[in-house]
Amino acid sequence: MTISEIENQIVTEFSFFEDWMDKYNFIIEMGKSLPLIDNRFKTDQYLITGCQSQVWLYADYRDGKVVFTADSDAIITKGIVHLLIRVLSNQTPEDIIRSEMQFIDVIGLKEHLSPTRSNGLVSMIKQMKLYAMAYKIKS
Amino acid sequence: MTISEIENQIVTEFSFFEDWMDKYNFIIEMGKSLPLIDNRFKTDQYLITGCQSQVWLYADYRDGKVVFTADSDAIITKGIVHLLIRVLSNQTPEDIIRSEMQFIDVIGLKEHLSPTRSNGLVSMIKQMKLYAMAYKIKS
Amino acid sequence: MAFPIDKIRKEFPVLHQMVYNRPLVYFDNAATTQKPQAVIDAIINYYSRDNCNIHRGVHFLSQRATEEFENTRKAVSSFINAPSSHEIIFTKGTTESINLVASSFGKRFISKGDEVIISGLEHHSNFVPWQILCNEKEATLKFIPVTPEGELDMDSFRKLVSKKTRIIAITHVSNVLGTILPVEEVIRYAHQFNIPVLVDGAQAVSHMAVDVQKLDCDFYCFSGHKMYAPMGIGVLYGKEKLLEEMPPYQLGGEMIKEVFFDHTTYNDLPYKFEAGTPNVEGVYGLKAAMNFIRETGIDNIYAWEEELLRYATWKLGDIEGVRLIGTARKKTSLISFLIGNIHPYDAGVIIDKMGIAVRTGHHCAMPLIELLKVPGTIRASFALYNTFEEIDRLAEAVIQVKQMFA
Amino acid sequence: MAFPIDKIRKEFPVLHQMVYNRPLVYFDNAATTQKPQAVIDAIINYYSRDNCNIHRGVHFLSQRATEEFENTRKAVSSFINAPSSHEIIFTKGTTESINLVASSFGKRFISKGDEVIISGLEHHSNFVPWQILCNEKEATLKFIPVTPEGELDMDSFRKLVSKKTRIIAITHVSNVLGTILPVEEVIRYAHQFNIPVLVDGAQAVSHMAVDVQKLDCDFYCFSGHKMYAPMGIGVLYGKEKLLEEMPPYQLGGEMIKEVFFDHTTYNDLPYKFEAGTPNVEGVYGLKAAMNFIRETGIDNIYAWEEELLRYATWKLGDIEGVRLIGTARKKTSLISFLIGNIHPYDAGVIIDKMGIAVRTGHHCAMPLIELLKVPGTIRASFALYNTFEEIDRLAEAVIQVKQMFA
Ligand SMILES: Cc1ncc(COP(=O)(O)O)c(C=O)c1O
Ligand SMILES: Cc1ncc(COP(=O)(O)O)c(C=O)c1O
Repeated sequence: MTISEIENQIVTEFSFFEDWMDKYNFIIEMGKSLPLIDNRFKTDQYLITGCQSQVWLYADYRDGKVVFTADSDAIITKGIVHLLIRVLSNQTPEDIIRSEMQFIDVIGLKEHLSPTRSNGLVSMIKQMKLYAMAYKIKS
Repeated sequence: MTISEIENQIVTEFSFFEDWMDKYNFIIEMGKSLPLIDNRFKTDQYLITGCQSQVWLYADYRDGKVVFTADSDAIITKGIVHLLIRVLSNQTPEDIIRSEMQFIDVIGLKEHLSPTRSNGLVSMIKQMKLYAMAYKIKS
Repeated sequence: MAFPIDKIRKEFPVLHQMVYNRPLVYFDNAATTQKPQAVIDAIINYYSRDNCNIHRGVHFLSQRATEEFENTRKAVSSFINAPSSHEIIFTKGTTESINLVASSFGKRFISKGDEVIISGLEHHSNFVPWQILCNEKEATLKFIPVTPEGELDMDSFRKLVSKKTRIIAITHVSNVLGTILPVEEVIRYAHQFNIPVLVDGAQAVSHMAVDVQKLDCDFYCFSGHKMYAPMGIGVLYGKEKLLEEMPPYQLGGEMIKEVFFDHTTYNDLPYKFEAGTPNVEGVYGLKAAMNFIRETGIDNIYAWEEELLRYATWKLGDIEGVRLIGTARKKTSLISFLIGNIHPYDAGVIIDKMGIAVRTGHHCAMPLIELLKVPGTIRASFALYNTFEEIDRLAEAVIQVKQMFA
Repeated sequence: MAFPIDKIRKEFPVLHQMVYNRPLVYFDNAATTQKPQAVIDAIINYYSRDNCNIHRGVHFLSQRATEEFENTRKAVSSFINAPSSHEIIFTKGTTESINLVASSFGKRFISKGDEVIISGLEHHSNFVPWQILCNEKEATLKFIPVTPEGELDMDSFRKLVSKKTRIIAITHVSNVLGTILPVEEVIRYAHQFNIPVLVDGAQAVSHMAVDVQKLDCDFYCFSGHKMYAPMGIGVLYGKEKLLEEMPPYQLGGEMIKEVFFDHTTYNDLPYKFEAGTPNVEGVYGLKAAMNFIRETGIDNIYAWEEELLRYATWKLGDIEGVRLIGTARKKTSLISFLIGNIHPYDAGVIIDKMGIAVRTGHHCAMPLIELLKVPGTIRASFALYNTFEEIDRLAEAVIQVKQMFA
């Protein structure tokens, strides 16, 4: 699926939720089901520090596509990380670089991506794009 | 005359003025007629710096009384200096130290003695009392 | 007399708003307090009538505002019972007050090999300035250890003090745990060796009566915005003798007496330490805030807040899985806690959605958080306008959090 | 389009009051400007709705205020056309902005034997920090001479620049004479030798369009309170490359990334230079002030003030015995003068009694006053709300002064 197809899918999923609590319960579930990053990569080298929650991010390159895995110490952060990975993992570097990820706003989670949330997510997206750029140059 | 007699006299003089302009004209005249300080004493040693106008003050001690002479580069300051000297010169150190000079307030010139007026008058009064104290100790 | 909580709440316009369709509960008072209408009115009045640059102006507005400004300095000195108003320096906040002392006292009194003592409970603002000063001067920074309850380890403190100690800087109240430190005892001990003590009063002044002469502290620092006054205004109290010996900090404006091409002479205290156009608005607001506190009565405030603390401690402590962080005997109305193994950020997001403003994280005290071996805390800090019902709402939110992350 | 002066005056509540039974004429705008209702309303709104401590809070209020705070940073960068918003640092005013650079740039880049150049026209705030820095570092402070008209002597300037010059700090507009300095020319020359230039914009930003990219200055400093914004807020613009290399100034709060017992790492730009709780209220007010200026149009303001200046110059210049101090070709709307041999303090007292606020004295620029060989000046400085009728009133007051001291 393309990035925008996945984005649409997520928007549809979220459209079923009536209130914030259902939405957050879903995010928490997403957090719990995030495919865990290989323990080898849960080191300082792959750590993105937010001041409240931390994110570990690893990127691999397979068949012209970037594959991300990640983890976080906070579940909600992890849930959103999972959403981001669903959208951006297994995409080409070009598509990742071009992506704007409007869906975050549409499903009402914009505040988590505010540079001031200090949960590491903004830096994480920046880092994902940097990986994509690096792999684009390499290939 | 005692200090409070002179104060009363000045209050009476000022009671004749109908508006601020007459009052200030009078102060300006007082400024012009201030008996000048001996030029010998118009040196840095006798200078009291306000940030806008400056005051030179000299004190002599004769027959148990302190005699002040002074000058300023601004006429209005000089006028008020003249009033202060009328009140405090030729008085005993004790009386000078005790004086509160309420008349300044009564005649409506209080603002000139505000510590923020930067015209040197506040420091001048402090200096006059210091002279009085010094002469009291000496005698 | 019953505490007039309804009347007081009416005076704070911020409190009367909905957040996510619920009435706002504001429990982030240790970060900044809300402002009563009297403070807002003082600002409006200032800008609608008195606004001008003060001190050197001869004109009417300047005269009027200068008088109010200097009267407020006197009011501050009676608020903390300082011996004289020229020992009161207006700054932009606690951080600046401490930086001023670290820089200026440091220049004059700290050299290679000297020692500075702070505690493990300090806010970064009373930590990093001393750390950097010590680095620059090749001096040593020492830390008073903290007990598991969150109190100062006084025995260790006494052992830390040495002939090389030049200054001790400690907080009056911990912003993470609420612990009220035994500053009087620290000061008495330090003064036996003629060591001056700086007290960071940011978390104290809105909660309890502060008497700098009784404490006998050498410096006392606080922020207006944490005591119902506007932002951008703070206070440094310092003993005249020390302030006189210290070089100025920032340069320019009213702090100058005369400038020549080759040198400059400085104004007297307190102006020597007040560079640039002062925040006259902030000073007007500070005065209104002090009046508000005085009229309410600091002892009444203390009593009300103590009840809030007791209730919250009981209510939250009663929820299974809630762990209270910091259990000192003497505390202000602040409670730090964790819910099971739930990350404070996760808890904070959900509590926020329930219309309650708490703070989560390290509260600008990373070394303490490290000592406590927690990933941060959830902190609810109370002010005089908070209520028992609001604490009930927090307890509900905590239970909700537990359920969601079960 | 005619300048909507009546509408504008209505927006400034301070102007509508009597002083000594006369309508106030406020000509002390170079000291501080009055605030439009929109700025006062922004403050009321802030404290009645949004007030909180920003950046690290997860809760709703904090989120909302942080967004507005950071949006204002962007608005400031477009106001002065800075390349990016992280080059905008909020300070408490021009004096602090300059002290920050002198201290921090000084630590990193100034050593023994180096030279710093400023001009003879500087306000103490852009004079004393460099003087003290040079003293401490055993560097030399050099002065660009001023012509009798009050302009920079550019030939001498070029000769002053040497291989040892590390920084040049000059004002954009003289606060005593109104001279607009050829800062672009100074910067172009300095940059040939890779010397950075700091511009003190305190007297510029409310009067004319400022474009830091066009100027290509390395630092630009200004105060909110001189551009219709609240007190206690100011700006430092700095080029990223330099700011990155400079050590932090004050320590504590948001400027920190991580603190350990043995060391500290700092946050990125601009936070690295913003220690302590920022003045969020001031930032809200600054935004309203910039909006006000934008809506009025800085070019319209410039045009109106230029007419005021021309009229005042003609009107006062026409009074026998009045001596205008500073006759540069390019000036902002400010006029310094003396009346015969009458002391400025004397004149100021009488002008005040006539309900007119002017400033008298050395205007915090003693070295310039010394150069000009005057005991100070009387300064009338205009803002966008001043009128021709008010200038007539000043002229009457001047004639009154002449008569009284004749
Ligand atoms: C040219 C100039 N520079 C600096 C300053 C200092 O500004 P502030 O007092 O707002 O820090 C002023 C105003 O007083 C000024 O006119
Ligand atoms: C104990 C303590 N010290 C210092 C500070 C710093 O105060 P401010 O940010 O107002 O400068 C704070 C508040 O953040 C604090 O809680």
